[in-house]
Amino acid sequence: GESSAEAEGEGSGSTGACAPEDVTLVGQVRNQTNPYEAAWLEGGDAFAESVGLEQQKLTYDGDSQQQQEQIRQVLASGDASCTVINALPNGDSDTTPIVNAADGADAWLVTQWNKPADLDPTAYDRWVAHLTYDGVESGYQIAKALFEEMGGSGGVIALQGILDTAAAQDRFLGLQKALEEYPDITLLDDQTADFDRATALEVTRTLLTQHGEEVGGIWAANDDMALGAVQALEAAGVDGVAVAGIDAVPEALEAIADGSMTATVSSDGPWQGAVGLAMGYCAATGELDVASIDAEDRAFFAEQFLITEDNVGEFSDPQLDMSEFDCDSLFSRATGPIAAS
Amino acid sequence: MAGDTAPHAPTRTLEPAPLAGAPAPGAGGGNGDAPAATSGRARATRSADVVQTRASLIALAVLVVVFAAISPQFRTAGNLQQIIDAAAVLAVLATGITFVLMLGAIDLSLPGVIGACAMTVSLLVANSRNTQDLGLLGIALTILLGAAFGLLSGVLSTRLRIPTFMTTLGMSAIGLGIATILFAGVRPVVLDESLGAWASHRIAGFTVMSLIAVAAVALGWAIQRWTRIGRYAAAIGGAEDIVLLSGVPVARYKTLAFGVAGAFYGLGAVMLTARLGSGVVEAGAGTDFAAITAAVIGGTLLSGGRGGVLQSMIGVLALTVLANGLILTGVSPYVQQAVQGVIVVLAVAVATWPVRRRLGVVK
Amino acid sequence: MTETAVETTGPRDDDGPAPGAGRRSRRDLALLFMPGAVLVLLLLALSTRNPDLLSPDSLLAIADSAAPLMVLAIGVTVVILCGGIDLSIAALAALSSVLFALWIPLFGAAAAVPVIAVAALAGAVQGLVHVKAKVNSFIVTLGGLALWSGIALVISGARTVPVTDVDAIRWAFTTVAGLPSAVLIALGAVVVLGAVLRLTPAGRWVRAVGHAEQAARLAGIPVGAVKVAAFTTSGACAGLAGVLLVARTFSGAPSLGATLLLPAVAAVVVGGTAITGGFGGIGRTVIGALIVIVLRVGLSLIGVDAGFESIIYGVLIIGAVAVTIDRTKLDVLK
Amino acid sequence: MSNHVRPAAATSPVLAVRGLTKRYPGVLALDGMDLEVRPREVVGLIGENGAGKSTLLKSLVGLAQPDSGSIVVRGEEVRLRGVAHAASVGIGMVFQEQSLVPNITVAENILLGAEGSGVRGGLFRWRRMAELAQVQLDKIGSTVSARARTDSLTFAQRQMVEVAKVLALEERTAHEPVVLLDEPTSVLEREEVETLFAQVRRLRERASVVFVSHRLDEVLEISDRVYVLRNGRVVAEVDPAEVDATDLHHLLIGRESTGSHYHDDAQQQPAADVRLSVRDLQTAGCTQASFEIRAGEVLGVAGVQGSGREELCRALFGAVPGARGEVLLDGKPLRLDSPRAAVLAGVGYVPSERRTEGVVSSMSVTENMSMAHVGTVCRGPVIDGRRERALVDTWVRRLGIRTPSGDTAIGTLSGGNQQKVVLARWMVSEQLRLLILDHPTRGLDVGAKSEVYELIRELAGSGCAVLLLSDTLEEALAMSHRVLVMKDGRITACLDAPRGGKPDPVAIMEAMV
Ligand SMILES: Nc1ncnc2c1ncn2[C@@H]1O[C@H](COP(=O)(O)OP(=O)(O)OP(=O)(O)O)[C@@H](O)[C@H]1O
Ligand SMILES: Nc1ncnc2c1ncn2[C@@H]1O[C@H](COP(=O)(O)OP(=O)(O)OP(=O)(O)O)[C@@H](O)[C@H]1O
Ligand SMILES: [Mg+2]
Ligand SMILES: [Mg+2]
Repeated sequence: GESSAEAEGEGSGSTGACAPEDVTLVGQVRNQTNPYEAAWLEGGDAFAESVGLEQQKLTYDGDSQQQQEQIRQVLASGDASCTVINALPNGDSDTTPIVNAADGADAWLVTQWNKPADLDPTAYDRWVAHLTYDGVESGYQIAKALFEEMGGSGGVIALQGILDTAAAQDRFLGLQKALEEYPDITLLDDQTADFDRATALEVTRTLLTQHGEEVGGIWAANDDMALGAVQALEAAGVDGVAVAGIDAVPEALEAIADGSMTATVSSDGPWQGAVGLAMGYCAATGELDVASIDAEDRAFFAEQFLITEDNVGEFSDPQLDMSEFDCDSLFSRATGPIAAS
Repeated sequence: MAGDTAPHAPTRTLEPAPLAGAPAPGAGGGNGDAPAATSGRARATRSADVVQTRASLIALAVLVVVFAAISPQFRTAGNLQQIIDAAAVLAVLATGITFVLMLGAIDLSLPGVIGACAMTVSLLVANSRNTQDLGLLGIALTILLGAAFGLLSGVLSTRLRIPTFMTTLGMSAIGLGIATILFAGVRPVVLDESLGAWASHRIAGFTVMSLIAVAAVALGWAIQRWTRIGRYAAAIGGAEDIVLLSGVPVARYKTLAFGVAGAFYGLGAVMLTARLGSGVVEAGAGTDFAAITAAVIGGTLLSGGRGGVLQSMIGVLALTVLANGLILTGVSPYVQQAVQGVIVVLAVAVATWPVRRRLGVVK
Repeated sequence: MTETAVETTGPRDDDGPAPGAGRRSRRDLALLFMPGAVLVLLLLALSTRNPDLLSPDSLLAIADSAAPLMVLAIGVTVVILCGGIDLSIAALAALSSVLFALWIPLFGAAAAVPVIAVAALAGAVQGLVHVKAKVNSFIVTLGGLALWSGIALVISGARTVPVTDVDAIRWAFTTVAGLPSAVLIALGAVVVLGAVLRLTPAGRWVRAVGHAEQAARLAGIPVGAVKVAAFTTSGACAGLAGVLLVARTFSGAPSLGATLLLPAVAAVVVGGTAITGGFGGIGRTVIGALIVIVLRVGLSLIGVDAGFESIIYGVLIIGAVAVTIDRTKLDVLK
Repeated sequence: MSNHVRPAAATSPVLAVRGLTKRYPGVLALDGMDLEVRPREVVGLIGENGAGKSTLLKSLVGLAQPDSGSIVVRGEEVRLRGVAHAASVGIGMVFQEQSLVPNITVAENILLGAEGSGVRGGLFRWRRMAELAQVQLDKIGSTVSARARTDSLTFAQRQMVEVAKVLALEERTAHEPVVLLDEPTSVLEREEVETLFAQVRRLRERASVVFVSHRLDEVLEISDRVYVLRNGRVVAEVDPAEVDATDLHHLLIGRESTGSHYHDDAQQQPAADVRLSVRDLQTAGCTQASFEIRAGEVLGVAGVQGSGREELCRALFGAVPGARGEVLLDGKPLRLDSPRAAVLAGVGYVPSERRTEGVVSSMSVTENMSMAHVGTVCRGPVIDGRRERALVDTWVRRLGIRTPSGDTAIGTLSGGNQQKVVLARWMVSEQLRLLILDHPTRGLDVGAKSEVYELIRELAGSGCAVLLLSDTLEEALAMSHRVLVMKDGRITACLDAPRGGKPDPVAIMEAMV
């Protein structure tokens, strides 16, 4: 690890000394209206229950300002040194203020998915870790699965996510990487559908009119858009177009099971919801010394799983394995440090 | 004094009089934005009305011609079907909101109402979450739920005398809350085949949904033309205080207009659900602004009393053609939104330019 | 005949026996303080579930959270007062945040000045289109919303633009005498704008235009200029809000603050300003912004499920408006 | 002329008002009012501005709730809850063109809220609607099409529709209706007044009418009985056959009318220098107008409705888009594209439409008065509250404006007082060089009218040029030094009207039509 962690520790060290019952667990996601984030919060609940606590669930409706306001308010109410926050920052830009606010209030923090590249957890005492998934990798994996399904040749259309998010950009990079490996596949068009199902439906329908028969596959940056595309194909009465997405929402799994989708990638929402709280909880109670965590694990890519027809059965009813949240096995899913981009 | 012997006297009736004119109380509210009421000024307003509708049509035609010229795909019959299909939901929503806009009120409750109705319908018809299988009855109940939301917005606005901006904004939050509770973490997938067929089955090249939308719009137009709800909504938008002075129970008819609007939102939610294949809480996100924009582009003014269901449809088509055309002509996704915004303003500005001087107060 | 209408649209007098002049003004007074009372009541009610909410730190955090919203809301108040609406404020704030982040390397802390100037210019352009082409302000600013966010997306390369020189924005996120500087900046904007509206003819002009545009025009009030100025002010406030947002997130982003539009307009209405124009003011909006923020954050902290939270928010915000608005000032309810 | 055949005095009244009292903040609008209306008679109601006439009528249709006293309809005391309730007991009010919805058809307007068989099974039957409305229109012999959109009608046509609408009351009650007319003639030309009076006489065959007007001759002409109101009370009940306008005038304002109504003796010779010179002014409704006004001169403009005189005036004030022409004010060109520029150049304009164009009704008297020349009460950019109050107090006193205070919303004042505030708005400026008055005495009582005339004289005396569009030809002749006559958008004559040598109205009428 960088030495800065130790150097900056002034009184509030990197090891907590909270009694387990004094710990406050806070899980914050965008909203509870999609399966992925709902599952995340459930994972958090399961972990909290396993240590005899309750998770305070915050949702901010995809509204950065509201997220900041909530964080500020959680931290402003009294002593926050035993507060653990497992947050999903709305965008890269939202991570810095969350980290600063938590740091200022001596709260324990785990962030997921979004972080500016130059912001490093090792520079902080109580920002336990940032975990995310390699978007390039997920975009690449589903692209490959898609191309294979298409027999290695044909035209694809891409549905991008919200353009100014890292997730959308990385996943698209992954697609491009795969395209290089498959010279017979052509990218017919790429459009944004804002990670949104209804938008994806409209965009896909329009693109189908434009490219008609040429379309052999649809690459979507998330499952919602993939499902919208599936719906559009059905409405247009088009058969034999392969569709792939990312997130492994239950409907996508069903779609893979019945063959209307080809692949998706699972990040395991329940695990994310639980592991973030577990990291903070272990740190707060002193069982995990943040300073001694391997620097590579302070900001890491977590393992993700490509789901296709072959293995979809294993994922359809995810169960949390509580042993993964023991204080000494928290980083078992780390696949490597986040590459500085 | 100057020329008594004009070759011909001023044509007093041929041309609409400009703003200046005889005594003219804007008959409506104190803001003076109600349609002016002198003969001269009124004629101006009315012709502005006609010109505006015609201009919206021209703007639509121009969009179609430009896109058709640039993009061969745009010209295909398949794309025409696609445009109609894509416009279906917005058409139904815009029909609903037109009733509210005619009153001079506004409705921001669509995201919530649609969210709640989408969850409701997906849980009432055959679905993956429970054992309900009400079929058509479920759809009818959902439309009723939409109407109930509308009525509640109307009651709250008229009885508590709160601006509709606020009641409907609050109602949207309430609807989203209900939707979230119904969602309970698992999206109900619609298994009902007949509902699924709305989006996939085609009759004469058009999806069932498009035909339902056409029927709904026709129904909306009929309500507007032949029922008290529709006619009074227009009158209330024209001059609410006067309608009140005539002894019409204004609050009741405003509430009913909101109820009708809500029913259309309910139907819109059913259509969205059929299209998406499952109950989605955020199905209605952004539909409020889309529906209002469509209505306004068509010439249904926010100040009330002007426009109508058919005018709003011009706007719906214009917006749909624009979205479709921008994709087909290959405009970069990064600038599509900006281009769309500019075109909307330009279209309205160009449409009103010839009559701008006669428009009087524009809010 | 003219009088007939005045009388019939005048204050409703159906509340029983005639209120004496004294009682009437007490009612006015009550209405004046109602938004404040609602705010206090809300805080007290929420604190029964979460007592920490009333701690000084917590209250300051609420004020701090409210700062950007407040700045946005006072700007749009001016537009609403003169009878229009500005839907572009949040998008303009986002664009400003991007510009600010991009320009800090060039201008340092002073980048705020050109940013606010550009935002004001954007507002002025919208105002001019509205006035000259007579396009409904709803449409103009809706187009503006799309355009400004599109521009923000393009110039930021659709990415978050980090602020490299944090010292250049420190002035906007430190504390001065125990108060967050953002709160002081917001209050400064409130005081300046409030003073202009209260002490100079500008305030009357704005209200006159909002109440009766035609009468205002014929009294020689420069109606077009007043409207353009209102949109310019709104734009400038959006610019300042964008700057404050950057100081909060240390970066500018094309979607930063984009969700603040409806809360900002809600703040105006909850404060008691008539959405139809003419009646209301900056002070009311300040309280309105605080009410909205307390509702937004307070509710999520008292530990109810997201669904119920949203329902309670909807009910409370309708309830808040029901008690804060002065119905005698709304001739016709829209 | 009506022949004043009284119905038998014994007939019991259809409508009686006993001790009616209504208080507004700071004002006692009705102070124990007593009066009655008998079957088939026309009751005239006169009184100064603010005497309580409108308040009384509003109480009678349930729009104002009296604080005490009773309203007795056909022997039964009622507490009227609103217009619909009043209609159900047979009382209806003509609010003038104010009460037609512009964007719907004539038929809908006439039947609004009481479509009867025009709506069956919840659906409008448009043909039936038209028939039903036509019945009402036929009653008054109107040729308006029931299917026309209301805002396409002319002003006079709409007035007729209004009357037809009130007559539709008959269909709804078993009784003969009581029709209340609040100042229906104040915006009408003489010809239209005649038409209206014909309707009223016809109406008397089947209804009772209450008629309010500030034009005493009209009241005498049409009424069977006249009540004189002052300060919310009936101060006299007179038989029109036994009094003349002078007597009424005396009763009305409580003192002898002082000399000439128009203050003829105060008319002074205008200065020689040209204040305003207009060459070839051109608008859509007014062509090639050329004329001059000298400083201190009152120039009257006569013409029938639609002659373009109003447009001419508005064009000079910069309120008509697209107006062209060479207009010099004191030798300097005057911009025709903005009222603002006109105001800054020293032009003032009092519009005829007080409610929507003259005042901002929910703003205070003070704000309305200082609106145009707020600069005069500013210190730097800041309004000096004390100076402003002083100025307003001065003018309130000088013009005798009746208002509880300067902070009162102007909309609650009576029409006359509102008008005085609008006049004061222009008079506060020292630089006022041209004042354009469009029907400045519309809706004013005789006392207030006389005061306004005096003000006009005073203004002219101080060197201000005045362009005057009058309610009546008589007024135009009496007040002006010269009279322009317009017809179909053109100036057809310009007549000198010196003191003592006023031209013959007949000559002017000829040029007008
Ligand atoms: N809604 C109101 N609020 C407060 N004061 C009012 C209101 N309506 C009328 N008044 C006051 O009541 C008094 C009587 O007014 P009213 O309108 O009945 O007079 P009027 O006889 O009709 O006068 P005019 O001839 O000018 O029409 C006036 O002093 C007026 O200012
Ligand atoms: N473009 C036009 N072509 C023909 N006639 C027009 C045109 N514009 C206006 N007019 C007519 O010119 C007239 C101008 O009317 P205006 O109100 O100025 O008359 P007025 O003499 O002032 O009436 P009043 O004396 O009753 O106020 C209107 O009646 C209108 O119909
Ligand atoms: Mg006229
Ligand atoms: Mg009156």
